[in-house]
Order: sequence, then structure tokens, then C-alpha cells
Amino acid sequence: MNSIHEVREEARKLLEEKRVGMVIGYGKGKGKKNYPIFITDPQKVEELHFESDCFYNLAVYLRKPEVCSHGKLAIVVKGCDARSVRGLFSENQLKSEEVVMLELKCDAKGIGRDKCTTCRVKNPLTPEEKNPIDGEIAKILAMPMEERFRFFAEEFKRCIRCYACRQICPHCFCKTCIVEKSEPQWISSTPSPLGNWSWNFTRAFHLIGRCVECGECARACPVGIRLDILNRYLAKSVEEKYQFIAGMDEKAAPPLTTYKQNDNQDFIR
Amino acid sequence: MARIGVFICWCGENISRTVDVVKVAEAMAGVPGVVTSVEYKYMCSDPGQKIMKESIKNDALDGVVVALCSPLMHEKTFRTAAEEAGLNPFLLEVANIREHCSWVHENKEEATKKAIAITRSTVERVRYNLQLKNITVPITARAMVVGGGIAGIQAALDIANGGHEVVLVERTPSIGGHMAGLSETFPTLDCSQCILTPRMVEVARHPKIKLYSYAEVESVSGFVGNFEVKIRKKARSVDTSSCTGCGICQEKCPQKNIASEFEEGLGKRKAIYVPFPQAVPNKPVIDRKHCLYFTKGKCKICEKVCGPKAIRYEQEDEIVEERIGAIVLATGYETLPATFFPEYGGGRYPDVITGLQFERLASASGPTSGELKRPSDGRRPETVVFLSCAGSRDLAKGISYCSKICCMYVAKHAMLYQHKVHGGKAYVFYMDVRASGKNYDEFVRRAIEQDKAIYVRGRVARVYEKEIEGVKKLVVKGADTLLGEQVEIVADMVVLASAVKPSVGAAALAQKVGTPYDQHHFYSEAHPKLRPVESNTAGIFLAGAAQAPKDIPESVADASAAASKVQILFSRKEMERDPYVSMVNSDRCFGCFSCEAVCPYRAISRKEIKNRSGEVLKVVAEVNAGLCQGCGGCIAICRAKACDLAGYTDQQIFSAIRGFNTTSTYEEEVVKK
Amino acid sequence: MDIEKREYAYYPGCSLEGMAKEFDIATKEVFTRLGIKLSELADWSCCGATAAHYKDRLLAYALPARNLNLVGKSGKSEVAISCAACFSRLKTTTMQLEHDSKLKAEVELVLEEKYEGGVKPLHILEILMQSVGTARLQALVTKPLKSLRVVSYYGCLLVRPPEVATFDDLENPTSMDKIMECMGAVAVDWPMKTECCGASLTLSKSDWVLNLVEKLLREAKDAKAQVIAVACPLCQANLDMRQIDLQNQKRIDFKMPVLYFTQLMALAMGAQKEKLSFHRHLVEVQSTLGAYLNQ
Amino acid sequence: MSMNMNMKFEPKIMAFVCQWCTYTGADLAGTSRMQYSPYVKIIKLPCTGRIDVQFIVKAFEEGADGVIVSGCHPGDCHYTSGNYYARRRFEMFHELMSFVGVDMRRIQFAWVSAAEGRKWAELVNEVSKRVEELGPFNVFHALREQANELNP
Amino acid sequence: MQAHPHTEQDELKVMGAKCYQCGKCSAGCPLASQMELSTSQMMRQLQLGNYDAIYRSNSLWVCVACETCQSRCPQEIKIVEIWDTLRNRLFADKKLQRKYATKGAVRHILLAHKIFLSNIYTFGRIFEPMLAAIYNLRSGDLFKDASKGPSLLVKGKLPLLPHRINGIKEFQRIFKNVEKYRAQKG
Repeated sequence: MNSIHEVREEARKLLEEKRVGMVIGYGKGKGKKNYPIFITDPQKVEELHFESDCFYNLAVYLRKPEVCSHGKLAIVVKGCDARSVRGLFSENQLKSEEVVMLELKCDAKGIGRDKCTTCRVKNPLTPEEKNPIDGEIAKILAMPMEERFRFFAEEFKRCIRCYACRQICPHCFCKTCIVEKSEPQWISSTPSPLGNWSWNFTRAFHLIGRCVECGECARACPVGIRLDILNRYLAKSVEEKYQFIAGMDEKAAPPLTTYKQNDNQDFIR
Repeated sequence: MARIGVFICWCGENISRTVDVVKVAEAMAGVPGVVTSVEYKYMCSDPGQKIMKESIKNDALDGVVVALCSPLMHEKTFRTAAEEAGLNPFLLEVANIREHCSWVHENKEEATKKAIAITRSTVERVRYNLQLKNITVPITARAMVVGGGIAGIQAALDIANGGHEVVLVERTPSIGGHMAGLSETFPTLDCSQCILTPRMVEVARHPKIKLYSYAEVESVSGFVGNFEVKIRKKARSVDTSSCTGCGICQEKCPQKNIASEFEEGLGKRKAIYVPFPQAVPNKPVIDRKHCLYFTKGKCKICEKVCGPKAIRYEQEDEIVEERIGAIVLATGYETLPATFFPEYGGGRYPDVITGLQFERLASASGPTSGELKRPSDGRRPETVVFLSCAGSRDLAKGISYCSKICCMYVAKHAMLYQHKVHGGKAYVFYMDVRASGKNYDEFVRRAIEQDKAIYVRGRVARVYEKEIEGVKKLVVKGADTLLGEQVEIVADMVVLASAVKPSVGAAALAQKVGTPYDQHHFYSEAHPKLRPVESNTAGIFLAGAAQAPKDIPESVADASAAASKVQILFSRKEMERDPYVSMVNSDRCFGCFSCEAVCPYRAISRKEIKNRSGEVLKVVAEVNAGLCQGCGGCIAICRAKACDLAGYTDQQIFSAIRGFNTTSTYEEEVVKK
Repeated sequence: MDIEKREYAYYPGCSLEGMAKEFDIATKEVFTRLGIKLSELADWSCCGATAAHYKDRLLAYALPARNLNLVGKSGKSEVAISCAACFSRLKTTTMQLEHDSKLKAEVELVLEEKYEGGVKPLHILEILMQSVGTARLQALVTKPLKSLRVVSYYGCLLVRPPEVATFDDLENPTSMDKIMECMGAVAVDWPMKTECCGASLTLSKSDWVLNLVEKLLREAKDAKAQVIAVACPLCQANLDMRQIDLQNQKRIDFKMPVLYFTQLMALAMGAQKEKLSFHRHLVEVQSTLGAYLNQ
Repeated sequence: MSMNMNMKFEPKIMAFVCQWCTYTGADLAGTSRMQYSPYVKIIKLPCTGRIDVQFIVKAFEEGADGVIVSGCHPGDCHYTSGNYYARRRFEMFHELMSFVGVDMRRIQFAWVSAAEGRKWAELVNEVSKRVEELGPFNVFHALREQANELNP
Repeated sequence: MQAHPHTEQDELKVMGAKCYQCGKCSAGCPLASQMELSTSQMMRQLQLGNYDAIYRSNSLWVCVACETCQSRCPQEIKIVEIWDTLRNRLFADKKLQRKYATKGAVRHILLAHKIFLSNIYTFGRIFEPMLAAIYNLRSGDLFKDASKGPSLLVKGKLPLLPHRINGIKEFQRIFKNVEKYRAQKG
């Protein structure tokens, strides 16, 4: 779809014809800030709004019980959100027949966030050129090993275990997270340098081949840990090694649940 | 609080020479929860086991660690002993302080330290061992054999004679397989059909065998003891129950120049046909691709001449379902066609034939009634060149393996040829003669010494046709590597011992059944030495050349072995197996089904969790304990830690890891003392 | 693209300037009649032939690479080659340099320029069979070589190694036979299509070459062939010239004309005598082919 | 973790191995009486496919200075494909670990078959020597000490 | 009797290790009858690292690289590549040449190749009359094919004047660069 007008029109039709019970989209507040809105009344579709600073990844709401209870859903998606929705399809978290995607092109300019500079899905349906190494990743790679370790250890040390990263992430959909598992408790749940390291490491590992680089985790982090760099780096590796881009093709097997007999094993003796 | 007993073995001097076992016992005695820690010269001896057994009873142990040799040696021994003493056997663990410690280290202090660490880790692990019970699965004592060649026939008869029902599925219109087409068999030169046909008849008459000929396996679901099999009975266009097998339809059918599969293309058959006179069942089938009625819409002569009115043009494929407890795959082999060898003119020169074609030429029931004649002009071949390793051991042709049977049948061919064409010249080009088997090498020697076959060591580079004095001859350009010279032989016929490969469709069948196969599509055995007729999938057994190139005696031995494996399975109503299977906590599972994707055994299925009014709340993974082999792949992929592996739980491993780090200062001091 | 408007870069190779001039003339004649332009590569150099790869592997790739770069510079991506040996060397070079980056770097070092790649060497047989097609060839025949028994001799490098010479069957090539049939001739099957003639040994060990050639000629005779069609200057030279030696040394006279297949094509397409250069052959041609000329 | 400076550094190395190939290979090294470094301690698992990266993280948390992960060669997996999945998992683990600055010389993945007792012994020696040279994994273990300061 | 040497492993031996002596190469070789060691025997010597035997035989030089052996080899051994490497080594090494290539057919064949190369070095292309003339002069076989000379000339088969390419300087530099590169690499 090309404009918000078309989206509104489509949303109205969907609601009027009762093909969906709710439309999730962006609204505009008084302070000119964008925020998610949830529309059930076809009269209110005019509240739908879109501009370049609509950074929320709305896909996260698709699995919230208070939203799900409305039956079939329609959702306004930018490129990165669309990848999330498809990722959720591929991991059996949503059924494609129960979600209508209202795709909008995003110029990714006004947002001005780091995630947008490397964005490849400004147009939700047509991925663009390869993800270039961004400045931040290059900066990390230029550090010697110990410095890298210290950099991340210092970042992680600040973690207060509020789990905002987990809450905001559409792909952290485990009902009970590994960190909340006891017997055994693999990861200490209280804030501590060691436990924080393991937690953030594990979360990054769990997002391999699944993260869509929407960057919401870093935005949500109250202490400003650069989780996005970690996830972007892994997404890049997955693409280089397995030619896999998360959320592009809902039929493609996630990279860690499949293999090739001739996969690289240079690192194995 | 746990009550753990630790029993440390000296293994004579084997452990005690480098590990101070007394110190190990002393160190373990100080570990919380360890109520007894003793060492003994030979723990595995009767008195040694008795020490443990009595301690289990007297100290009311709920966990045991035996520190001794590799668990592969004695885990079973001690678990049995523990069970005898009333302890669940899975509450006992072995700490390997011999193979992994005393035998590989010289420094006594270091070795003792390591032995303490290993034992300590095992103690920590055993705290969390669960009381497990072997799993039982009900067994349907009914077997399916796929493939009606000699291997399938043997397996079916053995199982049926053991008193169990057998469903035999054969793809072609008759059972018998390749063996039915062979002339005489090595190393005794008895007639193939004479020994095979009685067995075929036995199959047909056996009350316990249900034969589906001209049928294929459509799908297989379920697991060991409980397979659901769908079989496609292909439309024969003949009602087999009313057909008497009189053969008049075949006699009158006007469509007569169809290359006969049974005759390897050297003979002809009709459009309605019985593949060979001794076929079982002896009922014809209409080849719809060639039948005039099916291609042109008119003829129906067979219907007119059929007395019992058994022709059914309208017949369609039929799917039947069978409940099966075990499956024997005996789908056999085929050989590379002559056209695979352009350098030998295969396919271009009619007198360049394959070994199986030679069998038909030499067979008394063959297209020439056993007289050796050239396919091109019917002349008696005065010189025949046999090429072994045609395609076998030939990377360039994609086949790295030895086809195994060729050396023997080439020798047999050379002999048969000599017996049929007196004074004829037989040359055999070979790389190696591999005749290992009872009376096999003697057989080859006989071909060389008595029947004067000339064996030339070398491969042939090229065969080309040349007319000499009005007769088309084949010029064979080879090398005699023993002389280091080129050899050129002008021959009348060239016989290629072309490579053995699995039947077409072998891989597709394996995929349906869910059993692995190798890069050549031969079925993979569970273990190359110790489990040669079992597949890696429980309840699927292998027989004959579907697993690797095999001759008749080996195929028969295989089939009997597979049949006995089936009967072992069927000997009980329920099957018992290791309790090491995955289990899913459906509260934690959120249904991403990564586990399903990585499971090699299709043991994970989807279960709907419903509320009381029947609404689906969520879909979660469920493990079929009958199929699960306990690899644990599902657990490592599960982010929510919703599954776990009995016997190797996360908690056990977690504790074992911590156990290596909890070596206390007390233990350090024990070592120092 | 319509084949008739097509243009190829053309690499004749050294022999076609000398001993095999008639091959060059006839080939150009056939292509002109087909409406395909062959524009000779400016300042092409020798491919190095067998001697270069015997001497130094790097030289053997550098010499063809120079010519391949020339093709690129001329703005073309396909180069037509008549000589089987030149074709083999150029094609092998493109294939090797494509996947061996170390070798490519070495070649660039000695060439003192970048190897651009992207050039496709094609043997003229390949072009005639795959881009032109038999129907078009047949349409141009005005004087069919009726009942002329021709054996096609492919030699080595038109079929080997099979990963380089991909356009025909390794053990039983048929492209030249098919062309001869199009020309109205009888393409006689014979077993020596791809047996070697002795090639470069002709200079140093002509007696060995003589043996090989004798065998080939004998088989051609046994197949009742009237002419041998070839596509390689060295094969032609050996088969033609050594017949004189066979006469002198062994008193065997095969009287077997050995013609480039494009000469036979030009003949069937009605070319003038001077385009056929039969006089350049050592074994007399006129008595076998004269009938077709004077039609 | 306290270290007496006079004491020789004895690296702690944990090995996670599959029971079919590497565990049996290590047994073979034993029956063949091959001598090797004593710092590596084995935890037996059914398959490399069972090895969760959490194990490795935990091992470091528990004071390990190095880790070995080993199982059947590709194509030899008792469960047909466990090692193939593991290989990908380890490759990405390798990526992430080195990105966050863990010196990957401390972690060695290897294929050791049941017949490769010699390879097992060499592997243990090689990794032990390497980790000895690298010294204790102080940057990581320091996290643990800081943790103790925060939560005594 | 020959003792089997147990020589150092090298790249060529690794390539040759795949040979299982089936003889398909020797069987199809058009020049087998002239070779002192058949192709498969050469491979055997290679497996043993017996380079002396390989160079002592004339086979490397009798071979015309017709590729028949390689295209049929069931083990897909790059026979011609191996032989080329062996030939390259001899070309690059005067000592080897003195030891193995001063007599008989080998000398003649090697000479022909050298003359061929110097011919193209001079002109950028082959000038056939010069090629034959120099060969005959230097091989001492003065009248070889001389009888054909006049008839070839009459037939216009041999051109009278050489053609030298324009870029001869840069062409010759390729040869020199190769030499230089080899010298640097030792």
C-alpha cells in the first residue's frame, strides 16, 4: 500500500465486514509522539497515522492475550515489522490466515536510528542489497579480544534485569523464559556481573536466525545497553553462513533447525 | 538428604598404581550426602559386588557411584547388582577412573586429584538421577516384507514358519526377483530356477503369507510394533480371483513385440502377459502402455477369449491398509545398463551386453533356449570378452564401491560359455579377483585351469565394432598390466559385469519408512558389524542387496537373520527398551516446534491442549516414547527448556559441571597428605 | 539474436596462416554464406600449443590469456576458433582462471595487465551445430555431395578433456557427421573418430606418427571412405603429408584425400574452385571430388 | 578465585563428549595406555546434538579455563544427524563468543571417532598446553568475584 | 631387484596415490608402444616417488597430451596435469636436462618443443618453414622431410616471409616475466 489513506480504507473495510476484530496501528499523540493504537470501531480508522518516526514494532502485540481475544487481527507493518510477523508464522506462533498485514513503505529516514541506516526492508516485500557492516560492528571487530570482552562485560554489568528487552521483542515469546527456570537454574536471575553476562549472552544466542533487527530491545533498555549491535552482528553472520534472512520467507527452515552435509567446519578439529 | 554410597575399585593394580584409591574414598567420605565410601581390590568380583549390595540394603542408599573402569565394561553388571539389592538400577552411575584416568596418567598426585574430581562430579550427578523404568511398547506380531526376490522370499517364509503373519509386497507382477532370471548359480552350478521355484510356490501356498504382487508401499506411519502401512495395489486389469492362469489371453494378444523385462530386453512379450512361466502368482497383467485397447480404444481380444471372464479394463489402483509390527526391506538391486558405457559402445553395439543379459542367453528357459547366440545376428560367439568392474570401483562413473558378486559370476560365465561353445575363447579382464567365500576361489581357479578362461589383468579402454570378412566383430583394446603391454582382442561378444546398485525407488521407500540410506541409496545398517540387518529405525530390518551388493547365500543368510530379529521382537507381547527418552513439559512448551524439525526419528508430534469446552488453548510438542531414541537433539534446541532427557537431564549435567568445581579444600588436603 | 546478423571475434591460429591456409579460406567462405561475420582479432598471437604447457604451466595460461583479453578489448564476448588445439588452449584457460584465483593472479603478474575474463571461446563446429543448426546449413546446399562417403575425424582436442570440450560426446562424437549428412554426403561410422594421430611428434618422431597415421588411414579405407573430414590443422597435416612418406617408405598408397570439413561444406554450398584450394593438398583431391566440382 | 602465585597453574578444562564416538575413543586411548595431560575432565552425553551451549557457559561460570566439545565425525552420528545440527549451533556459538571477546583458543570443537584414541590424546594435550599458555580465564572469572562482592 | 624407496610425501605423490593400477590409461594410449614405461607404470613409479625412473624413461616426451588416458581414468586422476608438472620441472632445470635429456628420442622431442617456443618468441606466431629448418639443422637430421619442402612450397603451403606481430615487445615480456617469476620463486 502506498499511503496511510489506503490503509485506513482497507482497515475500515476489514472491520466493517467483520473480517478482523481489531486493527493495530500507529496513532499520533498531542506531544507529536507516535504510539500504538488498537482500533475495533470502523468509525475510528481515521486515527490511524503513519510517518517516518513510527519506530514501534507492533508485531509484539499480536500475541498479547488482550489483543488475541479479538479474533482475527489486522496490523500496520513497516518492513521490519513484516519480517517479525512472518517469523512468527514460521515458528507456529501465529497462523497466517488469522493476521492481515497492512504493509507500508517506510523511508527510514526520519527515525534516524542506527537500525535504519542498515535497513534492507524499507519496502516490506522487496528486500534490498546485502546488509553492509555497520560502523558499530566494525568498531567492535577492530578491538582486540580482551577489549571486546571488557566492552561487553561493562555493558552487561549495567543490566538491572528489568527484562524490558524481552517484553518488547516479538520473538521472545516463551511463556516462561529460561531465566525463570529453576532446577537447574542455568542463569542466575538476580543482577550480578556474571549472571548478567550469561543472561545477555544467552538471549542473543536464542535470537540467532530469528532477530529481524528492529532494534526495539536497545530502545527499550533503560540503561542503554547496545543489545542491537549483538543481534545485528549475528543476523549478518547467519546470512553470510547460511544465506538465511529472518522473516523473509515463512517457509524457510530457521538456520539452527536444519543443516547441510557440507556446512563449514573449519573451526572443528 | 541424599544417601549416597561410593564404591571405589583398585582394579588390582590397574587403578591403584597411579590413583591413590584410599585417598579417593577418604575424600568422598567427606562429601555431604555420602554415607559410605569404600574401596576394594576387585569391585566387579562377587565379593566386591556383595559389598555394594549389602551397603545398599544396610545403609538404605538412594544413590550409588561406582568408581572403576569404563561404563561400557561394567555399568550393566553393577546396575543389575543394584537392582538385585532392591535399588532402582538407574540410580547407579559409573565414574570412569581407569580408562580416563589411571591408565592415561603417570603422576600419582595428579591422577588422584583427577580421580577425585571425576568421582565427585559423578556423586553430584547421581543426586539427581531419577528412578527410571524401561519403556514398554505393545507389539503387533505381523510383519511386512518389501521385495519378493530371494531375500524377501526367505524372510517371509522364515517369519511365517515361525508362526507369524507376513504381508509380502512385490512391485512387479511376480515374485522371484533377479534370481528367477539367472541361469546357473555359483559355486555349485546348480540351476537357479530349480532351487528357487519351490520356494516361490511355498510362498503362494503358505497360509500365513499374504502376497501383494504388482503392488507398492504407499505410506508408512507409526513406530516399532505399531506401523500403519498403506499399500497401493496397482491395477492389473485382471481379476485374479476368477483368473485360472490358463494363458489363452497371452496367446491371443496381438501386441507381441514388447521388450520383455524378464528377458532383459533380449526377448519379447505380449501386452497381456505373465512375466515368465513359473511366475507366482501365475496370473497375467495388462501393460496399459502397450495394450491396443488402452492406447487405441479397440481390440479387447483378451476379454473375448477369456473363459472365466476375468479381464477388468476398468480396474483402478486400490489402496489397502495393514497393521504391521515390523518391516523387512528386501528391495534388492539392479545393474547399470550397457548404455552407461559409451567407451565400450554399450547401447550402440547389440553384442555388447550386461551380465544379467548373458544369464538369459545362457538360461535354458531364455530367449535362445540356452544356446549361446549373438543378439545381433544369432551367430555362435567364438570369442567372448568379459569385463569385470564395469562401473564398479569407478569414481568417474560415480560408483566407488566393489559390486562384490561380479568376480564370481564372471568366472561362472566363462565356464558356462566354455561348456556351451566348445573350443570358444573366453577372456576376462579384471583388476583384482575377489573370491572370498566358501569354495569361491577354487571355483575361479577352475574357470582358469580347467575351462581355460584367459584372465588378463587390466581394464579395457575401448571397444569398437569392425566388420571383418563380412562379420561384425568387436575390437577390444585393453592392457595387460602384468606384462605392461597393450592387448587387442577381436571378439564376437563383450559382456560387461556392470555395477550393482540399489533398485530404483529405494531412496523414496526409505523416506516413506523413515530409515537412512547412504549416498548410493543403499540402506544403512544400524551398526556395520554388530547390527548388520537392523536399520537405525526401530522395527525396520534389512535383507539382501538393498543394503549392499550381495550374492545369493549372503542374501539368504541376511534374510534369515532379519527374520529372526523380527521373531525376537514378536516373541513378546510388549517390547522393553531403554528409558532414555525425551519428555516435554507442556506448561513450558510454547509450540515453536524446533524440536520437531531436528528430531531424526519423527518422534515429536503436535498435541492440542484444550479447555473443558473443547477450545484449543495451545499446541505443544509431544514425544512418542516408542520412536524416541534418546539423542537429546530436541533439548538443546529448546530455548524455554521445555523438554528434557531422562537419564541425561539438564539438572544432572548441571550438577556434574558444578561437581568438577566443588573440589573442596578438604579434598585438596586429602590429596596433599 | 538472429544468427544471421551475428558477429564473432575470430582467432585463426598460426597454422591457418601457413600450412592450413585452405582451412581459413574455406571457413570464411562458409561463414560468409551463412551471413555470419568473423572479424579477425587484431594482432593475435600464438596460443602456445603443446610446447608451452610442457615448458611452463604459467606460460601455457598466460599466452591464451593475452588473446582472450584482446577479444574483450575488441568489445566481443565470444571468439570463434577453427583450430582444435587453439580452441582447447583458450577454453582451458578461461576455465582454469575462473576458479583458480592464485593462478589468475600469477597470470596477471606476467601479463602486466588484468585478466578480464568473461570471454567464451567457441569452436566453429560448436557454432555451426548449436547456433546455426542443421536446417539452416541444409538450406544453403546447392551441390549436395551425393553418395560421397566421408569419415569424420575429430582427433583429440575436440572431445577431450570432456570438461573442456563440452559440445560433443566424448566417445562417439557426431557433430561433424551430422554436418556431412546435411551436405548430402554419406557420413560413414568408423572406429577411429577420436584416436590420436601423433600430433606434435610429427616434427621430431615422424616414424611413430607414420604408424599411427597408417592405422587411421587403413580403418578409413576399410570403412570404404572416399575422404576424411577433419577440423584440426595438425591432424590434416599428419594424415595428408604422411601419405607421401607411406608411399615412399612402405609403398602403401592410400590415395585418401584429407579435407577440412569447411572445405567440403563450401564445396556443397557451391563455392568457386579457388575458395576450395584443393591444389594445396599433397594427396590428390581432384579425382575424388572433381565430379562434385563440375556439377 | 584465589591463586597462589607460587603454585603451578593447573587449567580446568571440561570436555563435553558424545558417548558413541569420543567417549569410546577416550576409552581406547586408555586401553592403549596413551599418556596425556590430566587437566581435562569428561562429561558424557548421548550425542553432540544434546550439547546445549548453556553447558559451556556454565562450565566457564564454574571456573573452567577451557572447554572441549567433541563427538562423531559428520556422517557417523549414531542418531544420523545430531552432529550436523550441533555443528551449526557451535559455529554460531563460536561467532557470538568471539564477538563478545572470548578468546576462542579456550574452546575447541573436534570430531573424535571411537577409533581415534590417538587423536583424543593429542587433542587433550594440545588444548591443555594452549590453555596453560593462555593462563587462567581471569577476565571471565573476575565477573564471578565481582558478583560475590555484590551478593555476598 | 629394486628396493622400494619410502620417499617423502609430495603434492604429485598425493595426486598419484589414487591410482589402483587398472591400466585403462595404458590400454587406450595411442603411443603406448613407443613408451619405455606405460602410463600406469609411470603412475606406479610416481607412487613410490621414484622420479629417477620416471625421467629415465622416454614416456613423458613420447606423450602428446592427447588426454585419452585422463578422460577415461576411473579414479579421475589428472594424469596430464601431473605429467605437465614433471615436464615443467625438467624444462626449468638444466641439471635435470643434462642428466636425462641429452640422448635419443627425448633429445629430439625436447628440442622440437624448444625450437617451437623460440619460434613463437621471435615472431609472436609460428613461422613454419623456419621451424622445420632449424629443427632439422639442430637435430642433425638435415634432410628430414626435405623431400617434401619443395612440394610444399610449390603447393603454396609454406609462406615465404614471416609475419611478426605488432605487439611483439609486450608478447616477449610475457616470456621474460615468467622466467623472472620462476627465478624469484626459486
